[in-house]
Amino acid sequence: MTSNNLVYLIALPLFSSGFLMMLGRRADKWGHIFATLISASAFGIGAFEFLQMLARPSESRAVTQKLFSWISVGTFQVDASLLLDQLSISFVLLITGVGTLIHIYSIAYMSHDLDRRRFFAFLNFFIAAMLLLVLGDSYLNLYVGWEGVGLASYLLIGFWNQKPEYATAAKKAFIANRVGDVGLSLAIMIAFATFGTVSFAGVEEKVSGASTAALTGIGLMLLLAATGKSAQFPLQSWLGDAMAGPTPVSALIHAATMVTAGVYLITRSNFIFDNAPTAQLCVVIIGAITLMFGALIGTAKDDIKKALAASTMSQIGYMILATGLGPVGYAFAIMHLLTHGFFKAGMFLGAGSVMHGMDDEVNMRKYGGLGKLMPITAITFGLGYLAIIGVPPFAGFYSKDKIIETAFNSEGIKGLFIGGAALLGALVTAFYMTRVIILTFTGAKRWDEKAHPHESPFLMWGPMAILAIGSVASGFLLSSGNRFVSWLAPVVNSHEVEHAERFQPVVVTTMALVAVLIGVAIAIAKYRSDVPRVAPTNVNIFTKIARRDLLQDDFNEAVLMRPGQALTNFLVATDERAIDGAVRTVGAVVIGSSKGIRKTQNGFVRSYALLILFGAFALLATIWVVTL
Amino acid sequence: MNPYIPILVIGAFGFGFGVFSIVAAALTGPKRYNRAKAAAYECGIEPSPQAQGGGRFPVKYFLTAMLFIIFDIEIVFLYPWAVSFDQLGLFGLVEMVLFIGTVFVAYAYVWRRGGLEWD
Amino acid sequence: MSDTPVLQYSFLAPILIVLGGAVIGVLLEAFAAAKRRAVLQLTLTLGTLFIAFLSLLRIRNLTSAKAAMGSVMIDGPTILMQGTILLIAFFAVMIIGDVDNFTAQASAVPGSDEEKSALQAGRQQTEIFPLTLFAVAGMLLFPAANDLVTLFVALEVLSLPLYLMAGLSRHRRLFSQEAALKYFLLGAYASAFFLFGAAFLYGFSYSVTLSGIHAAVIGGTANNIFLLIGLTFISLGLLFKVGAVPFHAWTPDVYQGAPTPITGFMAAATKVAAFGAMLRIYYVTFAEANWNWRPILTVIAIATMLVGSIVAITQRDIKRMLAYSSIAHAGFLFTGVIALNKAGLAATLFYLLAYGFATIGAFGVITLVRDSSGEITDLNRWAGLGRRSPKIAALFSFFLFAFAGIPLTSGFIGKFAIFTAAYESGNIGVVVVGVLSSAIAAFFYIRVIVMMYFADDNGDSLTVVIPSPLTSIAIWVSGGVTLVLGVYPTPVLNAINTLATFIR
Amino acid sequence: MIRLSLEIGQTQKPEAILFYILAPLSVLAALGMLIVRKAVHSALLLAWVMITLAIFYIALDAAFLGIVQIVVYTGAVMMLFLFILMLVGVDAPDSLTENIKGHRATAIVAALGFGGLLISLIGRATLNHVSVGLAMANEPGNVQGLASLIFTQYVFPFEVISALLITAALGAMVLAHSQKSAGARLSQRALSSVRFRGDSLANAAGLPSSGVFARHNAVDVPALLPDGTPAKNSISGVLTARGDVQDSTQYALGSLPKVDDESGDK
Repeated sequence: MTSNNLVYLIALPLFSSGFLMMLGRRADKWGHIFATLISASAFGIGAFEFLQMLARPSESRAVTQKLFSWISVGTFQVDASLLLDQLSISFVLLITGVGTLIHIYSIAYMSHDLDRRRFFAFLNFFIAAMLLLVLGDSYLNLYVGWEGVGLASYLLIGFWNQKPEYATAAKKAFIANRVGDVGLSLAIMIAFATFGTVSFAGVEEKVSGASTAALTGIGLMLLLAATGKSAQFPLQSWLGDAMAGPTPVSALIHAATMVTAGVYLITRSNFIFDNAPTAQLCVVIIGAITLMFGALIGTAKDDIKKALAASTMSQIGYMILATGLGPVGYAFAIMHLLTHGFFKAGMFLGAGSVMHGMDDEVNMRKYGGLGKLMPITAITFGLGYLAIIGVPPFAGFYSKDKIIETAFNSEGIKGLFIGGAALLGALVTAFYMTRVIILTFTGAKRWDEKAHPHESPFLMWGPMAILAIGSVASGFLLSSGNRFVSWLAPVVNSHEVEHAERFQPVVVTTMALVAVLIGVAIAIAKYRSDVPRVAPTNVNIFTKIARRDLLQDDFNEAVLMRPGQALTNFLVATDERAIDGAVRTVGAVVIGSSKGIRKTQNGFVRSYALLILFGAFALLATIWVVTL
Repeated sequence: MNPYIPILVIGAFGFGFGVFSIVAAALTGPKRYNRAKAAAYECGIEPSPQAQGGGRFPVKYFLTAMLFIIFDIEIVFLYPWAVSFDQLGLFGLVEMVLFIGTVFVAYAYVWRRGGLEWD
Repeated sequence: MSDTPVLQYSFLAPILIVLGGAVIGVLLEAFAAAKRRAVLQLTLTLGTLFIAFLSLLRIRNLTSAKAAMGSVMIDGPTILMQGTILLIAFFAVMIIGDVDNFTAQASAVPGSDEEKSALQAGRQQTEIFPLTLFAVAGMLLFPAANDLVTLFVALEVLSLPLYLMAGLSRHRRLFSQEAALKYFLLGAYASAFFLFGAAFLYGFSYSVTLSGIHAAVIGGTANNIFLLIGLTFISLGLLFKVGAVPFHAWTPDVYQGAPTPITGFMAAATKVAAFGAMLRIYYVTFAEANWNWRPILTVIAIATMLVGSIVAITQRDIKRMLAYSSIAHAGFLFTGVIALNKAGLAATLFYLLAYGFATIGAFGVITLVRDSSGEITDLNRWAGLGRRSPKIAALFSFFLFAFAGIPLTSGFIGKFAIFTAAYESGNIGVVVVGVLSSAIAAFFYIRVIVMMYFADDNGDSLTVVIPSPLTSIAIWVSGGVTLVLGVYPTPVLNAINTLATFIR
Repeated sequence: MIRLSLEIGQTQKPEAILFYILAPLSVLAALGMLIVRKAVHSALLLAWVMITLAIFYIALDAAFLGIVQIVVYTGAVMMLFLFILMLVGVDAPDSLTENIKGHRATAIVAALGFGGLLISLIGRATLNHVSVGLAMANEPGNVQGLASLIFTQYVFPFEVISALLITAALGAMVLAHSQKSAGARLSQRALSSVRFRGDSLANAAGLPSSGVFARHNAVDVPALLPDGTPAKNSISGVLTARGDVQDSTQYALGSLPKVDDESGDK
C-alpha cells in the first residue's frame, strides 16, 4: 500500500523551520503562530492517516512511500522511502499531538524572549527530524532522523547559550548522543555486512539465516545507540544537565519524544533482539540499572526540573526493561511510553508554569504552599503525579503494572530479580514524586520576599489541562481489552503465547499498590514538618552521592576526559617534535652539508689540485680493486 | 765494442776538463783580496746600488723569452720537415708554407704592436 | 712515402672558416687603426660564425664520413654539436661585443696609474675577438676528433684562449687574474692526466684512433689494465673540463672571476664541446667495455648532481651560484652520457642546446645589473630588482625556471628526456638522485626570484643598464629559444633523433 | 738495434745500468725541487730532471724527441721559468710552511697512494710481457718516421697547432706588452734631424769617449779637451747625476810620480 502524503508530514515542518530561519527578524511578529499552525497541520495529516489505517484490515495497515533512490552502489541499494505502520503512527500522533500542545504552551512561555522565532524554527526542525526518525523504512533513513534529532536537542538545550554552563550542557548532551550514534552506525555497518541490506523489511527476512554472533553484535550496538539517545546507563549523564534548555524543550524532547527514540529503535529491531538472547538480557539489565539509578538521583534533587528529569530516566528504564522481556513486552513498553509522554509532558509544563510564576526559581525548597495560589497548575500536576506513581484509575497504573507483571513472569530467577527491582523502583518513584508535590504545593511558604506567584495564562494551562486529561484517560483507553497489544501485534509479531505465570495478575497489582502506598507514607512523614530553605549538609553519605548524580560526572571525567586530554597533548607534542622535527632536520642536514662542502672550496690552487689528485687516486683505487 | 763506450769517454773527458780547470785556478791563483777586484765590473764605472739578490727584472725579458719559445717550437716542426721534404713533395711544401704563414701572422702582429722593441 | 693525404675540405669547412676568421682577426689586430678596431673585429667575428654556420648547414645531410685522414669524424652528432656551438658562440659574441666588460689594458698592473690612463684613453683589448674565434675553432674540432692526438690538440686550442680571456675582467681585476691563473694551472694539470691516459690507451691498443682502440677493446686480447688506466685518465681530463665533482673545484672561482660574457660563453659552449667528445669516446670506443667503468662514472654523476645543488644553497654571489648550478647540470648531462643508449644520446644533445641558450641569456642579464663601480653580483643587493626593471627581472626569472626545469621551459623537456633515457638504461639510482637534486636546486633558483620580486628594495644604488642593441638581441633570442624548446620541442627533437647515430 | 727490456734479471745491458743510475737521481732531483728553499735551485733541479728524461728518450731510440726535449723544453721553457723567477724576484725565498690544515699530510698520502697504485697496476700489467721497442717505427729513421706521420697522417692537427702558436703570441702580447704611448720615442729620422739641424753643431761629431789618452780609460774619468779641461759630455748623464765623476787632472801626464825612484817593478 503506498500513499503520497507521508512526505508532507516531514516536509512541512522542515520547510517552515528553514523559512523562518531565512526570513530572520522580519518573521518575528508572526513566526511562532506560523510554526504552531504547521505543527497542528502535521498532527492533522497524522490523524487522517490514522483513521485511514484503522479502516484497513490489520495485516495490510502498513503504508510506504518511495521518494527517490538515495544510494545505488553495486549491489547496495538504499531508497529514501518512508514507512507508516501501526508502531510509527502511534509515535507520529504522540510527536505531533504533544508537539502542537507544547508549541501553543511556548507561545506564552517564550513571549518575552527576543529570539522566539528562532526557538520555534528549531522546534519545527525537531518535529521534522523526529518524524523522519520514526517514518524511515531503513536503518539509514532512521539514522538521518536520529542525527537530526541530536542536532535539534543540541540547538534547543543551548538556546540560551549566553550562559556558558548552558552551552557546555548542550555540548555534553551532543557528545553523549554522538557516542551513541557511533553504536548505531556500527550496527548499520554490521547489518550491511551480514545481510547486504539495511531496510527493516530486508533485514527481517534474512535474520533467520544470520549467525547469532552477528545478531548479538548488532543488538549490542543498537543497545549502545539506545542508551546514548534515551539517556540510559552508562550514557545517562547528559539528561540532568539538559534541563538547561527552556522548559517546553524539556517537556517535548527530554520527556515525551526524543528520549523515547531508543525504545522505538529496539522495538523496531525486535526481530534482531528476539534472535539474540544475550543482547536481550543486556537490554533488561541496562533497563533495571537505569531504573534504580534515576530513582535514587530523583530523591536527592532540589531542582524541580532535575527531579523530573531523573524520573524520566527511571521511567525510560522501565520501558527499556519491558522491551527486553521478549515479544509481549514491546507492546507494554510502547503503551507505557505513550502514557508517560502525556503525564510527564504535563508535569514538565506544570513545573514550567510554577517557574513562570516564581520568575524562574527552580529550587523546590523555595516553593511551598503554591497549591492555593496556582489551583489549575496544582490540579494538572496532581493528576500527572497520580498517573506516574500508578494509582489504579490513572494511565500510569495500567502500563507500569503490566510491565511489572511481565517482569515477574519472565522465567528463571531473572524474573524474580527484575520484578523485585521494578517493584522497588515503583516504591522510590512514589516517594520522590510525593516529595515534589509536598515541597511545591503544600506546606508553609518558603518563597523569597520578591516572589509573587500567580496563575499562568490560558495559553499555558490549556495544553496542561489536555495533557492532564490524556494522562487520566489514555491508560484505560489503550489497555482495555488488550486493544493496544493486538494493535501492535503485526509489527512486533507478538502472537498470543501464554507464559507460565509466577503470580496471578491480581497478586502483582496488589504488591505494586502496597509499594506505592509505602513510598507515599514515607514521603509524607519526612516532609510534613517544616522544610529547611537551604539543603542541609550534614546528611548521610548516600544523599551526598545522590546529590552528585551518583558521581556519574566525576566518573566520566576521571575515566574518559582526562585520559583523552592527555592523549591529545601527547599527539600534539609528538607531531610537533617528530614530524616537524624530521622536516627541520632534513633542511638542517642539507644546509649543514652545504656549509661543510663549501669549506673544501678554500680558494687555494694547491687544494684544488689535491682534490683532483684525490679524484684520480680514488678512480685508480677502484680500478685496482676491479682488476684484482 | 759497445757503441756506448765513446759516449762515456767523451762525457768523462768533458766533465774532467771542467773540474780540472776550476780546481787548478783555485789552487794556483794568488789570493789577494782587493775591494776593486771584488766589486762588480761595470765597464769601469762604480756599479749602481743593486737591490740585494738582483732585484726585479723588467717584464720585457719574459715577453722575449715567450716569443722565443713560440718561434723555437716552429723550428722544431721545421726540422723533421726539412729532413723529409723531398718525400713529402708539393703537398708537404704547401703544408709547411701554410704553417709558416700562420706563425708569420703572429710575428707580424707582435712586430707591428711593438713587442720586439726593447725599452 | 705514403700517397699525398687528401682532406675533405667540405667537411672541414666550418672549422677552417673559423680558423681563417681568427687569423684575419689577428691581422686586423695588427694593422687596423685602434679606434675602428673594435667595430671591425665584431663584424668580422659575427660574419665568420655566420658563414661557418651556413657551411655547416650545407653539409648537414651529406653521408657522414671521416675527414682529414681520419683524424676528424663528421657524423650526425658532430653536426648537431657543431651547430649548437656555432649558435651559442654567435649570441655569446653579441654579449662579448659590449666591450666595456673587459679591462682597458690587461698588461697594466691593477690599480696602477697606467691602468687609469688606459681607461681614460678608452683603450680596448680587442684581442678577445680572435681569441674567441680560436676557442670556437677548438670547440668545433673537439667533438669531431677521431683520434687522441687531434682530441688533445683540440682540447689545448679550446682551453688556451679561455685561460687568457678569464683574466680580462674590468671589474675586480686582481680576482680575475687569480681566477685565470687557477684555471691555467689546473687546466695544465688535467691535460697532463689526459696525455697520461692517452699514452696508456696507445699502449693498450697500439693505435691512437678511436676505431683502432675500439677494435682492441672488442678483440679483448690486450690486457685491459692499460685500457682501464687509460680510460680513467682520459675521462679525468674530460671531467675536469666539464666540472664534474672531484674535479669541479675550479669552476666557482673561475666563473666568478672571469668577465661575465666569457663566463656565459665558457659555461655554455665548453660543456657542449666537452660532452660531445665524451659522448663520442664512451659511445664509440668504450661502449662494449662498459660493465667495469659504468659504476664508477655513475658515482661521479650522482656526486656531481648532489654537490652542485647542495652547495649552491649557501651561495651569496649570483655568478658563483650559477657556477654551482652549472656543476649540477653537468651532473644531469653526465647521467645522459652514461645512459649509453640512443635515447641518452639524443637527450644529452637536446639538453646541451637548451641549457646552453639559457646560460647565455642568464649571464647576459647579469652583465646588465651594474652600479657606478661595475657589475653587481651580490645577491642581497639584487633585492627589489623586480620593481626597478620588471622586464629584465621577468626574463631572468624565466631563465631560472628553465634551469630549475619547470614545465613550459626547455629545461623541463631536457631533464625529462634525460631521466627517461637513464631510466630505460636501468640506472634507477641516478634518476632518483637527479630528481632529488632538482628539487634542492629549485629552492635556490626560486630564492633568487623571491629576492628580486618580494624582498623590499633597500634603496641600493644598483641600476640596470640599458643594454646595447646586440646584448638585448642576444638575451631576448635566448629567452625565445628557451620558451620555444619548452613549448614546442618536437621539430628539434625529431631532427636530433634522425641525426643522432655515431659512426665508428 | 738496441733493445731495452725491463725483464728483471738482465742487468748487464748498458741501458739498464744507465736507467738504474739516472732514475733514482732524477727522482731525488724532483723531490729536491719540492723541498729546496730557493726558487732558482728548484728551477735548476727541474732542468736536471728534464735532462735525465731526454737521456731516457734517447736511450729508448727516440733520438729526435730527446734532442727536442733538450733544445725546446729545457732550453727555452726552463729559461722562461728562470726569467719569470727573475721577474718575480730571485731572492724572495717562499716560505715552506703549509697554512692549510692537514693539506701536506693528505697530499703526501694521496701522492704515495697514487704512485703505489700506479706502480702495482703497471707492474701487474707489464710483468712477463715482451715490450716492443721503436724498432718498427724507426725503420725509415727516427726523424723521417716522425716526419712522414706528422705531415701525412696528422696534417690537420699540425695545421691547428699553428693556431695554438698564434694564441700563445696573442696571450704573451696581451698580458706582457704594455703599449708605450706612440709619441714618446723618437724615430730614427727625428733623432738625426735633431742632431744635425739642431741649434748648434757642437755634438754633431759625436761625443768624445771618456778616459784620458793611454793613462786611464775608466768610464768615470772625463776626457780632456785639447785645451786640457775635462769634457763634461764625455761622461754618461747617469754618472754625473750620481756624482761619481773623478777629476781627470790626477791622471794628467805632469802629475805622475817619477818612475826612476822606484827600483824593481811591482
